[in-house]
Amino acid sequence: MDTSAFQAWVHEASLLITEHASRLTDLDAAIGDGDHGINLRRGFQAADEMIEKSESETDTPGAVLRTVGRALISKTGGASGPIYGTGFRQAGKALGDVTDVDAVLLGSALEAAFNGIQQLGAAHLGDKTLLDALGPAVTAYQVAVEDGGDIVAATRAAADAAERGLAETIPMLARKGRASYLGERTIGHEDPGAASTALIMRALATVAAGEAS
Amino acid sequence: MDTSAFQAWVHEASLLITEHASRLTDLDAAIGDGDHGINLRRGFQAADEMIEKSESETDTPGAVLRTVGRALISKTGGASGPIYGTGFRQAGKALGDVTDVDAVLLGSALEAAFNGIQQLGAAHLGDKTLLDALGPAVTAYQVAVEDGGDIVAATRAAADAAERGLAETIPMLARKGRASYLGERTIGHEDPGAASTALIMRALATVAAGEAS
Amino acid sequence: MKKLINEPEGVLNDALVGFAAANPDLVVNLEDRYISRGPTAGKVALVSGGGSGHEPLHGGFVGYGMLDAACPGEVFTSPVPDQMLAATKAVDGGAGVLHVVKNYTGDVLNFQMAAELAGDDGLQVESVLVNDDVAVENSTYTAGRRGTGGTVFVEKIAGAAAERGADLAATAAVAREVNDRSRSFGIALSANVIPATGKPGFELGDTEIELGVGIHGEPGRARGQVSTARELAGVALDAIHSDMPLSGDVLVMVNGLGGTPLIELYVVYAAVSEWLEGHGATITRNLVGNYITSLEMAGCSITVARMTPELTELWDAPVQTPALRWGR
Amino acid sequence: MKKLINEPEGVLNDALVGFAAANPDLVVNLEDRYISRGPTAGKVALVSGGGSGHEPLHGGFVGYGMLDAACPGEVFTSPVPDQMLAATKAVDGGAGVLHVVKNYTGDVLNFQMAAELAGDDGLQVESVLVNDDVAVENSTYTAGRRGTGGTVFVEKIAGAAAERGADLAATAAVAREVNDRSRSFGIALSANVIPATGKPGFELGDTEIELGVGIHGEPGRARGQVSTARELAGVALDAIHSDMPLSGDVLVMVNGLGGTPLIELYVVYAAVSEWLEGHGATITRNLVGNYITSLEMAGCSITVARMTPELTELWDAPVQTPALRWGR
Ligand SMILES: Nc1ncnc2c1ncn2[C@@H]1O[C@H](COP(=O)(O)OP(=O)(O)O)[C@@H](O)[C@H]1O
Ligand SMILES: Nc1ncnc2c1ncn2[C@@H]1O[C@H](COP(=O)(O)OP(=O)(O)O)[C@@H](O)[C@H]1O
Ligand SMILES: [Mg+2]
Ligand SMILES: [Mg+2]
Ligand SMILES: [Mg+2]
Ligand SMILES: [Mg+2]
Repeated sequence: MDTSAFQAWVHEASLLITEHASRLTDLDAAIGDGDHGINLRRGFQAADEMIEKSESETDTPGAVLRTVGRALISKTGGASGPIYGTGFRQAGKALGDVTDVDAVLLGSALEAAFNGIQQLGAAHLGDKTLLDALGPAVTAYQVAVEDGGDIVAATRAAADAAERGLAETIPMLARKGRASYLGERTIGHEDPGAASTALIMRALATVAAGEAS
Repeated sequence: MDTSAFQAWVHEASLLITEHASRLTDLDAAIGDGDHGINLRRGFQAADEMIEKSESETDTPGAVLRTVGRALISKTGGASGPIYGTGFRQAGKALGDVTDVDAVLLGSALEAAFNGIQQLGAAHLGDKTLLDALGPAVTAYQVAVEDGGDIVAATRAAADAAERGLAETIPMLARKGRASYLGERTIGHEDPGAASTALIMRALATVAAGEAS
Repeated sequence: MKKLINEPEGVLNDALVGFAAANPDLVVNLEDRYISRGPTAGKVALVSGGGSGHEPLHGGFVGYGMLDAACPGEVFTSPVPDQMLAATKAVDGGAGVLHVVKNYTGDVLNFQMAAELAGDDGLQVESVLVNDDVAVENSTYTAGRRGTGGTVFVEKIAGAAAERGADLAATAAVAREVNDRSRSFGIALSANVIPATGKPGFELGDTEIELGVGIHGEPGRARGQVSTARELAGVALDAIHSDMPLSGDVLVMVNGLGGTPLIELYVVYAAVSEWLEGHGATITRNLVGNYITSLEMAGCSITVARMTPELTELWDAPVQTPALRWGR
Repeated sequence: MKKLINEPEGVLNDALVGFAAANPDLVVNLEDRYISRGPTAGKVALVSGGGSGHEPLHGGFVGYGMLDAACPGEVFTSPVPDQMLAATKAVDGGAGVLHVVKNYTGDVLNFQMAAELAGDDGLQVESVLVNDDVAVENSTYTAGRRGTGGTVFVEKIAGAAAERGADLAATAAVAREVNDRSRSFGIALSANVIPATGKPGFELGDTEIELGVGIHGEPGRARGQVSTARELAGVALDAIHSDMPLSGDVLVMVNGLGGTPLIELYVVYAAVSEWLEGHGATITRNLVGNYITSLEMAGCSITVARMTPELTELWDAPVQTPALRWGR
């Protein structure tokens, strides 16, 4: 994937999140404070705009992701702003200044995102956060690559796994973030951050498959 | 009517107003501030209690009515407190210290009530106030007496006229009291004060007829 | 109806017990039902009162530089003459007592009786009527305009005049001047619920609002449609401006009716200040917050007073009450 | 949804414009989104911030004796590090900056990033976490307790310490002490509506209430039934008392969540003071009113802090902010 493919990912993610913003917000209203979709729409639209404008600073895949990370941090707010921002920044750092990213390198970037978020937010798998979508996605991606899959196959596997991970957050009891205040009452609901992660991974698979809008 | 009949009137009025308090309040909610029934129930119950307790000061019909007036002023609040309080006080004054009140004297007392209220509140007939029930009641009472009717007949005529007067407040536009703020929006509603006046006059007729509970 | 109360009949008493506990420097007479700061010898005393449910009005304005006593009636029901008489006697410092009366038939009649009784007892009492609400039309043929937001201005400014030693006539004159220069207009987004009835005073559709409401849960002069804060501020200010042209220095209050969050009041204040600037008036002083409420009604009222340098000086004078404090 | 706003996306900006117009003595930076009183040379600066919708918190507490700057986020959304960094730089007087952070993942992470960035730029920054809400159970396994009413106490008392010349470590220590001594519990009678979504955060039946709510419209720890103010105050105080036994001198706040009339808060305060008296604690200072709200949510929170003479002295120290003022 080259620089423009990463720019396309951000654009596709922004479109998907905008399209699903009210669903994300409704999920957050059930077990949080009802702003997740609004937050991410604001953040991703800002990131997408920043990518379009500042071409010189985003001339490598890594630079694109680092810029997205900074934009998300500066514009999103809430828990998801620093969390997604850190994820994208770490992924961008992992890409260095390579201009064409292969399947293996993209795998390291996704892993770096996971680790960055894990370190920042101190959540564990099973705590009902976006890690419960991102973790399975990273694993599925790597398994696919090890099995000889290309970027198209691996990102599709990641997106599918993120959606399964999202479904698996339903019976979980939230232990991190705002939802944790509700304790037992969080059981039976999807985690909003896991839902947005599934969308972002789906956007990646779509772009990798060359099917982006 | 002797002292105990006047005491019975107050008691009967208190019962009727308590029974109809929520209707009076609903009428007031439509074109006022929704407290008329609450106000009058508080006032008349206090008056009734005061009459029961302070026997020595209420040993004539006039003293009963003056005590009721003072109690209403001290306990009711709102517009209706001073207005009904003044009405009863003026009626009580008109009775002097007569111990058995005949039909003619009762008529003067009712007229004194009307005049006292008219002077205090400066409302005119047709302004959609309790005067629009009390005025017709006083007139009907006096016509009945002039036609040779006794107290039973005259008070019944008065009560009937008060009820007709109440109905006639429906198309009126309020020009006094809190309802006047609503202007045109008061048309189509009974005036709450006229409704309570109709109850008080009905209580008088019931007691005069010896049918009180 | 969901309310933080015990029994509906006990609301006023319970609230007074709480107010007394929260304000140990004030005297709360539960028997006679008034709040006071005691008499100040030689000073004209200001006594106000009215139905409860408008808090902080009036009890929250008792203290140095403002009221000497307040008489709270039952919720939305004017207090009775006995209360007013007791309060008047309690705060009389020998220089006379000014009754600040909002123009409602009930308040007027009850205060009138109290003033007569106080006069019989040898006290010197003057009354000033507050009637600033421009939403009431044809007021010459009716009970007249209501007293609403202007009351806060009258109590603050006349209170400062009295504190500075103005005599009864002069204090009353200042109060009347402030009233003459003040105009208000209220807008409700929802009705309130009186504890004793447990029912809303009116029903509004999802997009309906009441224009020209008072502070007692009664419907307004007209029903309108939801709109932007900017447009609603314009409706209110147009009504005020066409009654009393606005220019020069003005004191403005954007007042919450009880159920509207402060962030919205600031949005309204932005619109109000834009409108006034556009019309050549200068806001020199302001209040934004809940000062004269209507229980949990959502909405706001806008009050504007045309100021003179003297009135601004009195506005700035120290005030130390539960709800308004500055300068000392 | 009926609100006094223009466009939902513009609420924060419009409110800041209004706040700026209403408070000409404060600096409102619309670009970088912070409210400040500028730097005070040699004084430790206090910066706080959080989602909007809690007004007067935090902007209403900027001024002499309390905060130096506040960073408002979008409604119920923590502000971003850029704002915090800009505010931190704007008020640094050379003695360091204390970040007062309510314990929400978003606030914590954003402030943490801001502190790192400020550190990179050579500023001395300390952070103190407010987490006073006893409604959050099992807090060691989760994001921990929320910061709610105790924030007002921390900002007031640490602000007074800084004003008196305490250095950064000492100011932070006072702030942590106040937090350690403060506990809160909230009760909601209705949900609020975020302007951007236009929908209530939860639905309650006619007799249902939420026990142990925070200030963001999220449901509480448990659903309960309407009851008397006395009983509900007991529920809140029992929860606080079993977490931090109450005795001795206490500072109490009965805080309205935004949609509850002041008269009801006094009814609650009466119950609270009765309960505390019965348990041998003495209320030496109190606040009754809307200080940390949740938009138009009906309900209240109760915050109690166990006081020392030193803390009471700092509480009494002069404060001059839009929402809290005394003593100067
Ligand atoms: N400590 C954490 N680690 C990872 N993800 C988290 C953490 N805390 C919260 N989240 C994610 O953030 C989401 C909520 O984001 P958002 O609603 O935008 O922020 P806020 O909770 O501040 O309103 C949650 O659904 C969860 O997936
Ligand atoms: N000036 C007046 N003269 C006669 N009756 C009046 C006058 N003003 C009001 N009323 C009567 O008082 C009634 C309202 O009483 P109430 O609701 O108890 O007082 P308030 O209006 O103060 O809430 C009205 O329905 C009307 O009949
Ligand atoms: Mg959220
Ligand atoms: Mg009424
Ligand atoms: Mg009334
Ligand atoms: Mg949030």
